[in-house]
Amino acid sequence: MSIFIDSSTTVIVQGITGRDGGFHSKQMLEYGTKIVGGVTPGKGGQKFEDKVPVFNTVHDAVAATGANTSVIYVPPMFAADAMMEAADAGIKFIVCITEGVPVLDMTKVYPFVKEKGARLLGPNCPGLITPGESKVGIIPGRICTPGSIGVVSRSGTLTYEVVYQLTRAGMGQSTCVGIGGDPINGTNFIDCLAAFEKDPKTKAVAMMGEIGGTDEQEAAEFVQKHMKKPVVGFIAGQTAPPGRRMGHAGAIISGSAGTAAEKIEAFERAGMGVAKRPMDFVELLRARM
Amino acid sequence: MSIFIDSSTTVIVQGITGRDGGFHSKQMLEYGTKIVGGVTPGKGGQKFEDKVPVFNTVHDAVAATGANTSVIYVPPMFAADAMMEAADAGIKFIVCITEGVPVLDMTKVYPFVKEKGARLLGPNCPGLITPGESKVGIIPGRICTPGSIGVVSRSGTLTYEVVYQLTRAGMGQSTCVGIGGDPINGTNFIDCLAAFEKDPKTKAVAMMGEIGGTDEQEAAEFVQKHMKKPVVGFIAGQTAPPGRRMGHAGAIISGSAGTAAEKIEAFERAGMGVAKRPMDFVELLRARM
Amino acid sequence: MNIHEFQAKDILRAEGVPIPPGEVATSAEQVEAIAKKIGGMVVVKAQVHTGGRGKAGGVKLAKTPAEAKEIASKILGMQINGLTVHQVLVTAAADIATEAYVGIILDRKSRAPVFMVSPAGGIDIEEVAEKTPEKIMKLPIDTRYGLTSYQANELGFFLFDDVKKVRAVSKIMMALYSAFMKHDASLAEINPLVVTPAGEILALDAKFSVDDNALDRHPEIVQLRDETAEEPSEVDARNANLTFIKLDGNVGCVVNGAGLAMATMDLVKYYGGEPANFLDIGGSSNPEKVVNALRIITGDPSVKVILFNIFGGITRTDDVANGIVTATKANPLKIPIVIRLTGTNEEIAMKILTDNGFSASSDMDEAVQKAVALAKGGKAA
Amino acid sequence: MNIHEFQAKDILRAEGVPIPPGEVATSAEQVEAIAKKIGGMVVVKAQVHTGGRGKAGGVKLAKTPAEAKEIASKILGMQINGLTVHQVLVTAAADIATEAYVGIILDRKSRAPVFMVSPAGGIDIEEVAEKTPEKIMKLPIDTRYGLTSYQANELGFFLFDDVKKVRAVSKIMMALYSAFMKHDASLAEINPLVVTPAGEILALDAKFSVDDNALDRHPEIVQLRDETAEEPSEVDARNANLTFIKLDGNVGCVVNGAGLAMATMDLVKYYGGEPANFLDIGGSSNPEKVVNALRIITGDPSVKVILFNIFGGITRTDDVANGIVTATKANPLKIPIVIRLTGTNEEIAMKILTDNGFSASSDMDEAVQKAVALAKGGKAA
Repeated sequence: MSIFIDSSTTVIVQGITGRDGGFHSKQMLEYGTKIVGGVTPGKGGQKFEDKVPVFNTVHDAVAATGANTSVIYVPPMFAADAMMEAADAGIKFIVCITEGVPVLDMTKVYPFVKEKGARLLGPNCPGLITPGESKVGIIPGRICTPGSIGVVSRSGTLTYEVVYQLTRAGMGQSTCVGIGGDPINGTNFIDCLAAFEKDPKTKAVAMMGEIGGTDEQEAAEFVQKHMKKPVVGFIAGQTAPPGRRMGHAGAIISGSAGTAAEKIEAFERAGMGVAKRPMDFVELLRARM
Repeated sequence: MSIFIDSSTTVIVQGITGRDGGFHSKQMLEYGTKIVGGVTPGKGGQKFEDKVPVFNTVHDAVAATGANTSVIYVPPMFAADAMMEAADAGIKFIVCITEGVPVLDMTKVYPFVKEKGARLLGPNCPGLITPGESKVGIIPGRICTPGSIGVVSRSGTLTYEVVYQLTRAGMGQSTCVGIGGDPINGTNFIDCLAAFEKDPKTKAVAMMGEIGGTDEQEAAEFVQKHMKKPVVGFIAGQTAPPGRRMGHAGAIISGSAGTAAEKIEAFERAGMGVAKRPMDFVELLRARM
Repeated sequence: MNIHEFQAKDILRAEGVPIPPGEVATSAEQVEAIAKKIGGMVVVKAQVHTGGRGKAGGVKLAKTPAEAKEIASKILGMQINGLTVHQVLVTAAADIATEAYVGIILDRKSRAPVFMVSPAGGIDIEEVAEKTPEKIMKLPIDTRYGLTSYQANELGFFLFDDVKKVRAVSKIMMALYSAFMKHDASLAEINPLVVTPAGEILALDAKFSVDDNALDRHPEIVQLRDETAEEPSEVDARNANLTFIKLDGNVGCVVNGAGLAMATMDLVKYYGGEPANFLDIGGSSNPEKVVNALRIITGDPSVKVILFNIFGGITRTDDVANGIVTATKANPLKIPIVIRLTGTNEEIAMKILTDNGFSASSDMDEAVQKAVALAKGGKAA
Repeated sequence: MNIHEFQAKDILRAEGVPIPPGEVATSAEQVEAIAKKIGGMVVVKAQVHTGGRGKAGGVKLAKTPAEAKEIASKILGMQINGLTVHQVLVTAAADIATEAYVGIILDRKSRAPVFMVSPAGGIDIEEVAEKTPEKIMKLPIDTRYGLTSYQANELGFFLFDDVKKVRAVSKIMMALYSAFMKHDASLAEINPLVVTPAGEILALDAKFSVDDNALDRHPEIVQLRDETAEEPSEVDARNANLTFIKLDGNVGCVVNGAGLAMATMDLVKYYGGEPANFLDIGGSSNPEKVVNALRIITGDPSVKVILFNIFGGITRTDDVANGIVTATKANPLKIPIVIRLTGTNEEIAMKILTDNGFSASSDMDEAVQKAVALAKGGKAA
């Protein structure tokens, strides 16, 4: 088992003929992800890598392939439209990798996707991977190995860092999910924590948060109230100055809200393990399993 | 029993200090409707007729009175906002009497009200009455009498005509509902027919449609498939020329669609009684009960 | 409210829809001057609020300014479906490779504006819908989100294979939608939308109707109203705040409420008569409205009898009675009148009428039968 | 992206927000001329991207043009929170009866722009939120429907009892929301919004920030950027497409990915060091970015050591290694460098580095400890 994706997941790639879309589609195909189609308006009828059919619209792609999942690599100004197109075409799980999507766009995309009954991951996220089964997005497959740790994070390379150390320590992962660093995104920590709690394969969860907002505080409350499985958390940005955006659109401390200190305090209050350094996860998780 | 309103319905009036709102609020109070508050921005704190408290906003009115129903008498350009305000404030049944609401406004109001889980009746409708219990809107109470005929209609005075004849013939009504003559409205024939079918007090239904659209055809299909109680129908506008708007924004025949002939045919196909004249209802209903 | 083709084109051009240059004219001389200015072949098009202009000879191609002048002199003043042509549009002629249809209508079933597009343009879209429905794509637009790029794209790929044309027509659809929303339209239509042999996409004809309910917030549309293009009695009625439609019969109807007004007309027909009009005096009991209604109806020489059918709810029947008395005192009636009144203040109304020499019934069926009989030359009871 | 007060006021004025007249100036002479033109009392306000201008003496009232000139000569060139004042706004002074706060922020929790209003204006709203939260009303706006009249009304009645003032402030909120949406703002704030003794409502100060992600579609905002008001190294980094924030420490950090970059800074601090900056080279492996990153970091004289922390995913570590080699060949380093590389093409990268005399580790913890030791004057291992 796993969360959100597994070996039966069928994927279409929006922007498959673009530079990033093409590169990562190859990587996903190599990993074994079932990519059943791609979408680029005007390139309908072509084949990607001589095997994946390309369509003009997501509707066409879904009609022809029955895909249930879509991953989006289109430029930021077109990403909102792409997410809505996927939801409208009946895609039930939408993963948007694109970074730099205007935040106000998301105030319309989110309710649209919700109305259509779909789940959105991202935007500005690395996607997710269920090691040995399927990867949707850009997380390097090499660093992962199947196992029982659920990983959820607001960041990309920091996740890789932690997963890499888990793998080296022999602690495989059930699913690794990057929820993305934007202030408005589709899937949040609680969604993932709830899914991990239900997933029989997951035995413990590693969670990487960062400064900005109160998602981590709410996640901690959820852990305390609804989770039996152990959770270890980390917060990046303890040294970040208030009022400055630390790369991610969502990583900004406004006034006294969203500091690392208050998030770590919330973790402690919830009885979670708190990793002071990314390298502390292995030990903290092991002690709790 | 009855549908939508009964003696326990608590009502606020939006536009209570206006000319129409004030007139009909008095009529409703006289009929026994439980008007618990009114709304007119800037007149909060006043009393209507020395007893009904007036509020600045619907939120204030609902917070103070717990009303579950609102009836709207505001000018057409403000009606969309009033309907949304009522839904947002937690009102569960909204009756909009206002005529002349721009149709595109309704393309936003309808999904808004639906998202809030409220029912909308109208706009451009006479409202409804459960004789002897409550009236919300402008249907003259005098012409009604309690009984077992459910009445539903797209029109105002035509409804009065039919109800008047039913009453004179000793056939009382469970509830009389005017759904309104606009092309986009909140509650349609099917909603009312389904409610009448469930209502133990209603024994038969009189339904008055008119030219334009396909609501009556869909209603006929519903009657055939889902109703055990007898339904008698009438269509106004047999003599209307195509392409002209017959008063109601919704009463317009476009091309070959929405004619009286096809609607009457649908009634006949569904095994409904068909009133050729408004005065035929009494006999047709009696024959079926 | 309908507007003329040239007005519709002005609106769409302002949103960025590509449309051949053109100007409107009211005389053959003006037409010649405009044709000269445009240069090359022009089309002279009658501007009237009715379909079938082409079949009626109201749309003609001219090779030279002189020919344009000659054609215009024939079209101006022409009658099309009972309407006189007062204006013509002179516009550059375009070469046509293919013709498509792009339109938006306000659809009650989906509670939304619906895009309709078809690669089979240039002809009546209802004919296409009936004979080859597979050639039409319909797509409702959720106005909370507006027309999205992917929707414009899907519609575009239904019309064309070539992605360049798809992008061009998507832009046109965005512009059409923007015009539709901005002006509270109930219909906006480009037919035909042509592709020229050079691959250019152009709107050659346009139709645009605005929701009457929304006119109060669209003075820019109201000022486009061309009263010379309408039935004079309907203009008169609108200015008096009456909802009035002229028909061909001889029983003049004055009713309160649209549904009851239609039912009254139907009942006239049921008893073998022919209604002369639809007229709804509305919910208010302003006696002034009754006076205006009588003036407009008696202005039609074909009307043989006047039928009042009033069910007093908000409308006070005594107000209506007073209106009838006032109006007929000022302008004595030359034709019979049949009055049916019931509801609010019925007794007072009846007294007012009988005191002034009118008789009235409280039964609709009876009143209609009497009116029909009178229209046929029978006697009032 | 932040803009100056006078730019924010221009944007709001264009939407119809009532704002006293004012002009921006860069010299004391200009200030005097503007003060003359305005007439009466004026306020001279430093235009810098930081709060607390008033406390720092950057906002002063002047009774005469001469006094305005004198005040301006003191404010221009002044340092406020490390930023030099290059421009002042000269604006008409207003009499104040009451002060309110009206703002919109983009709120992650409600996934919407949220209106915040308070009758306690003129002071820091976060202070109000902390001490008297009951004096703040928050209302999320669903952008699919926009700010509705009834919402503006509810907000208005929270600020005022008098319906005339409620209507006036509703209009201002509509204008503020319109500006917020039109320019993809992340914050739009009027503080104070004052009522004058005559009952007029005026915006006396305004703040406006635009979502960096949306700047590509807002050239009108980008052109408002005042690079003289920013840290020069940050301007340099932005022009090189790097995400860079200058801090006060001495360990210069070059990292790929925002989360890892923050975690690296935190680890530096954990081991007793102080990061000199946040720097994310992003996901691409363009060696040019590495060259620019090194140039910007070494331009800061307080930096004592450079720390690379690269986890190769999309980023190819060999590209980063090549960038380091190229940059240091052109401009030999005068301070030590600690390199941590792992992931994609790690072996190739390690070879490139050792071939060129660099050593590198694949362990983050080890690399950070080494860098901290070097910054403290220790030796590289």
